[in-house]
Amino acid sequence: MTVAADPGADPGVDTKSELSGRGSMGDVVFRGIAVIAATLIMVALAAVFIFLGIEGIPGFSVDEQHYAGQGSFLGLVVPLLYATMYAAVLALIVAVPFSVAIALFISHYAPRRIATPVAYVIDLLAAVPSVVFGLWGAVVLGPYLVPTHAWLSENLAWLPFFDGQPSGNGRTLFTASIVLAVMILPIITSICREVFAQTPRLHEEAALALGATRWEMVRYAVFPYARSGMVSAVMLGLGRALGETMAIAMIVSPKVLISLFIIGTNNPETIAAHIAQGYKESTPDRLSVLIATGLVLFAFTFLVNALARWIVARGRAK
Amino acid sequence: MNTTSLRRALVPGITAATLALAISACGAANEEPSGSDGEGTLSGTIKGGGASSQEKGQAAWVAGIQDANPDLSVVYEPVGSGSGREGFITGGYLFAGTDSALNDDEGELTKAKEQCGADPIQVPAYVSPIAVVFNVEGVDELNLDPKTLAGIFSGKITKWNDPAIAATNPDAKLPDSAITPVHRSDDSGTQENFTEYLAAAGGWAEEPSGEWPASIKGGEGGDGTAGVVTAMQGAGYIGFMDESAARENDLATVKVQVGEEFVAPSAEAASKILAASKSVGTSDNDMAVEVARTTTEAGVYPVVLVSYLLACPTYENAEDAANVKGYLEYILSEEGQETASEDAGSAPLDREIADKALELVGAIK
Amino acid sequence: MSIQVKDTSIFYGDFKAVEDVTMSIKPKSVTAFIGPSGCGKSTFLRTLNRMHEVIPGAYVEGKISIHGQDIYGPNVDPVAVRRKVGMVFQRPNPFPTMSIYDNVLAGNKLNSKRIKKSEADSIVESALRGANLWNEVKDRLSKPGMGLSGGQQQRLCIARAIAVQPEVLLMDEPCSALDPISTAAIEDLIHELKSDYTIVIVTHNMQQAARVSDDTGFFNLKAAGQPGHLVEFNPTKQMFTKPDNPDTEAYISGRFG
Amino acid sequence: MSNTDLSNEETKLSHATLPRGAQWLVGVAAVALGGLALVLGMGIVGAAVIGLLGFLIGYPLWALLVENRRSATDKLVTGLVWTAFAVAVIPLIWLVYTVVSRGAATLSPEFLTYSMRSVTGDEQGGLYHALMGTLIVTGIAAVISIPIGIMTAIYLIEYGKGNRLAKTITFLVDVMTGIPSIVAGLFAFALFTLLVGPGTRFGFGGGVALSLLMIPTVVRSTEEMLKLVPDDLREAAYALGVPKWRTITKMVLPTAIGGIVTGVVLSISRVIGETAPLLVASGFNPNLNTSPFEDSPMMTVPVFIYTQLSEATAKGVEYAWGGALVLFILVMVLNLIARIVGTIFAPKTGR
Repeated sequence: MTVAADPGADPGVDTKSELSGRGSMGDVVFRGIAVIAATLIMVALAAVFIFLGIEGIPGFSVDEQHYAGQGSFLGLVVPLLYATMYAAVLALIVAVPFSVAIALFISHYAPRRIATPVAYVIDLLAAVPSVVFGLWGAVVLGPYLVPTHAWLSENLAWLPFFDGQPSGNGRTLFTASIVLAVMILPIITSICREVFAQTPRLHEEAALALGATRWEMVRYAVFPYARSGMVSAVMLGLGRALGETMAIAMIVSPKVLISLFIIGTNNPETIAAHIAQGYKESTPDRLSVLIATGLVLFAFTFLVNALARWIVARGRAK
Repeated sequence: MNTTSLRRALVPGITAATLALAISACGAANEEPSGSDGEGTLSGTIKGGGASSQEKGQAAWVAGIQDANPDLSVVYEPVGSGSGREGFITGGYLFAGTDSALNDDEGELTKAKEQCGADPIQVPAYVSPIAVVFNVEGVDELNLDPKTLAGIFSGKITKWNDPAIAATNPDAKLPDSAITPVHRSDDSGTQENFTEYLAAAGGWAEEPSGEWPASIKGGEGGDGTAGVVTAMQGAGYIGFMDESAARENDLATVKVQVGEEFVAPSAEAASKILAASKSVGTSDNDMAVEVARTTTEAGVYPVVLVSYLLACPTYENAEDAANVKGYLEYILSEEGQETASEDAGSAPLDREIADKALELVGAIK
Repeated sequence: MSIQVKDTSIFYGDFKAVEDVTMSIKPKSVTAFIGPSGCGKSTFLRTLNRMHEVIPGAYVEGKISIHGQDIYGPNVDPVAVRRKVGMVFQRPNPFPTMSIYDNVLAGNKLNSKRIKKSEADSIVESALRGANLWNEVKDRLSKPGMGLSGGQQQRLCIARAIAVQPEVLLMDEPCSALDPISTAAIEDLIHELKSDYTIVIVTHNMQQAARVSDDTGFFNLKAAGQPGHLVEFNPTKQMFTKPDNPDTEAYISGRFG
Repeated sequence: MSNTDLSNEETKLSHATLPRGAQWLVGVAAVALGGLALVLGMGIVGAAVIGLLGFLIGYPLWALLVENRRSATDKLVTGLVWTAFAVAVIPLIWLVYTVVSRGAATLSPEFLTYSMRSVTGDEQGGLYHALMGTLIVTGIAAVISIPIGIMTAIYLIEYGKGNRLAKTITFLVDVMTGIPSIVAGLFAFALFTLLVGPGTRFGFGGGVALSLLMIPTVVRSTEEMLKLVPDDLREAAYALGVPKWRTITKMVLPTAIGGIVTGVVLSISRVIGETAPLLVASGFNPNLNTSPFEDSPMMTVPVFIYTQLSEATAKGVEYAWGGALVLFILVMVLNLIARIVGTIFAPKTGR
């Protein structure tokens, strides 16, 4: 169809209009590219499993000297997995309340003039490299927290977390979980902030019109709306905490063990930190053990994420 | 509209890309060949790798040989002794650095022979004193005997005012506080040599190893030398590291008992150890030694790291052969050993041993 | 351009939204569809240019032909159908990234058709004149389309629709988001456009149907959950004075839910 | 004290309220309390905690006495939100301050233009090689991730709405956001160990590792932006007889381009500081290496920071902070670009 110069021409005259189009090659090709791109993601994830598997499966059954003194792969990976989860949960416990509060601060409490720069700074911090956090945690924060360690061990020793000889330099899981919390805080905050900001104004105004205070408005209009977004924000934070490597490797004095105690000189070692520390100086056998633990970490985060998705989906369905 | 706004999106992108290209087009300011001082004739690139304990020494040697031969590039990847030997055996590395001598426990020696077509050359190249460092309030000097050290690091001696410590330090005001021994949480040649020393001293039940034994309770781990340095901020801590790192970070060092006297770590005292050690080489090309950890000779510091270089006697490619030969000769030369001593704090090789090693390396073709 | 609809039912997956519609829409006239919410009149309107296919799982049974050509026949490209049958939506939706000028030419621009500047200018002018908007915007053609008032935006959308020279113009409650003055302007415009285009309009406003249309179709639901169906299709005058069906009368006189 | 709630609110509109500026009064009292604690020898931190607690308890308590429970709760929460903000900001500012103050001392023209080739002891070196490496590796990651990410998002939003493949992909993208960064590095390392040879570490490997981390964030942010384009606009385009792919490329994408570019730049700034995967996949190299496909390690800024630190020397630590500041500036510039692009391409709505 060509474009006639005069759109006012009587359209009724043009009776031989051709409806069968010149095909939709463009659509087919474009759609094809999109499908291929989407499928590539599946391929990539499968490739991660396959290649880690090829290089890592020999690591399940090598000579026992390569299991860092734990005798077998299971003996090594179970404590590591425990520590990975433990450190991440500790970080979440610290980070989530703060993240939600800061997100609320930015979206609903702070004056615009403050909120925008604060939001910007928080976003910026999401990109601070983990080595810098590690550096700061080990050199600056750890020593600063030594008195706190001593205080906790003196006064809260009835909690298993603090029952024991405190560290003299702050290189503990306690310090690391605070640093980890600071690291994941920007991620959780920025997502929460976005979902809070997306609360329909109508809901908020409806709540205010009913005479609700600001907190009641947040509680009854904002939170219910944002719940699934908040869960996925927390999950993202959990994901980052589970996989965090350098900061923990640099801060914590690690040992392969299962323990609740977090302020001493022997702290449970996480998978990622174990890989990073073992990686530098390693034989091929040891390397395959490390890749195998990496595979386990990947499978584990996969499961955690899948579980989280499932919970979010179920929450939505209700 | 749409085309224009897409075009507008492209403009900054292209600008950024061009800018990046423009910057990367020129080399690093210090890498442009100056052409004046270098007179060496070696050219090309050789790649080696292995023990990270040699990293600083290798950096000094690489700098030295590249300054002398501007057309030569030497790459040393500090990937660890095991991976270094693996790389050497599979031909990925033309030379390798390793903390433990190549042997046939896992068939590595045989494979290396196959790769080289002859007995591989193995020479000591890097000897570095390991300092035992401590941080105890009110204590500036500490003398310890090997057994006590082993007791401290294995967690049997737990208080600073333990009689075993007091015995060798009658004048020190030792506090009644806990000892926290710091070890390396990564696999390290320094640690392997240190535990070898402890094992030789007695009172250490574990097998010497680059990895800290999992069976020892207590203590604290640090990632790399840097990790141990940070850990040493804690009061009541004791640890070990390259003597140069201890000096660099102003940490107090322990004098260890050798014979009747107490010796502080120093390059000079460490360099005497090889001459006192027994050769355990498996071939004429192999200069591996069993370090005399229990020596009682005066002025010798036995807590040292000894690290070796691996090379083939012959290479298929003549340029590679010349480069490896030139580089290894430089490492073993008096100048090379001095350079490493200055930059990395290592102990220069005893000249007698170095000359013997130079003979082996000189035969590379 | 007459439109013939025969035994047409519309489905969303398993759900039958509209059942057995048969009607004949006269060329160059205004046909209005009225009926309660959810009775399928908008859905039906969208099948006239295959816009309902945008929703996955939607399909049509029966036959709809425009000027004798089955628009659901094999080899028929829905894109070509839409070029013949333009559409104006409930809310004015000018393209936010485009100026007024570009909005009018959007049909060409989006298809990457190259046209001469002079030709483009004349298309823009005649389309805007056709939409009674020329005098209001001729001095700010390069300003964003989103900067106009609601009524102006809607007329811009009409201009955009007629710039591709359709033969039929579908309007889905075009005035529901507008104030009375803008509504009057659009109604006037519909009167004028009638001489050139076949117009089908869905409206909630019975007075509007009575004012602008020549024929009226009344859609209704038998019961909640049941598909919508066409109750009556007659000239507007008859519809509003003596409808055939008692339900129609009930709805029009307001005696209906 | 009127203890009313929503259900039996009396018709009178005024009831007892706190005086204007009550929060300032309580604030002053809290500061005084903190000062008292300081005088009693609690230390700065202890005093701050006491003062804060005084405010957090005192203000709602007053509201509870004068107004009602609901108002008190509201005041308590407001106080908590402000406190949380203040407390969380402390480490953030502390960190930024440390990086800037310690890094600034190291920055010099030499530091930015020298590599570490042949640099020993106290000789001047720099991170030029690492900077180039970071640009190249991140560039590779971007070149891989952006098309795949954007096209995937287009598939999910424009084509796959609700079908099984789209649901699977959405799920996998979510899972992918949780891939630990070191696993991405190990994957690239394992992949190229098999494809190229054992122990292969090079720039491209690092790029592949980073793209694995970057793709999901590109997909997610693009998806969000495409969702924001109203369906009205798509329908308007279809109704003009525009095929779907042209609607997407010429109308949907340009409308969303600001947000997409912002998202992409932010995702770059997220991966640019990754250390572990690059340590594993691209290795380290004191020399400038600008050929990402050559089997030779490529230095990057985060790895530079890490290796400088492991030197355990004063100079190493200094260089590490310098590197941290450079990376920080890089990220800040990227964020700034993202913001500017976002505003330039934002759809014009103004009159």
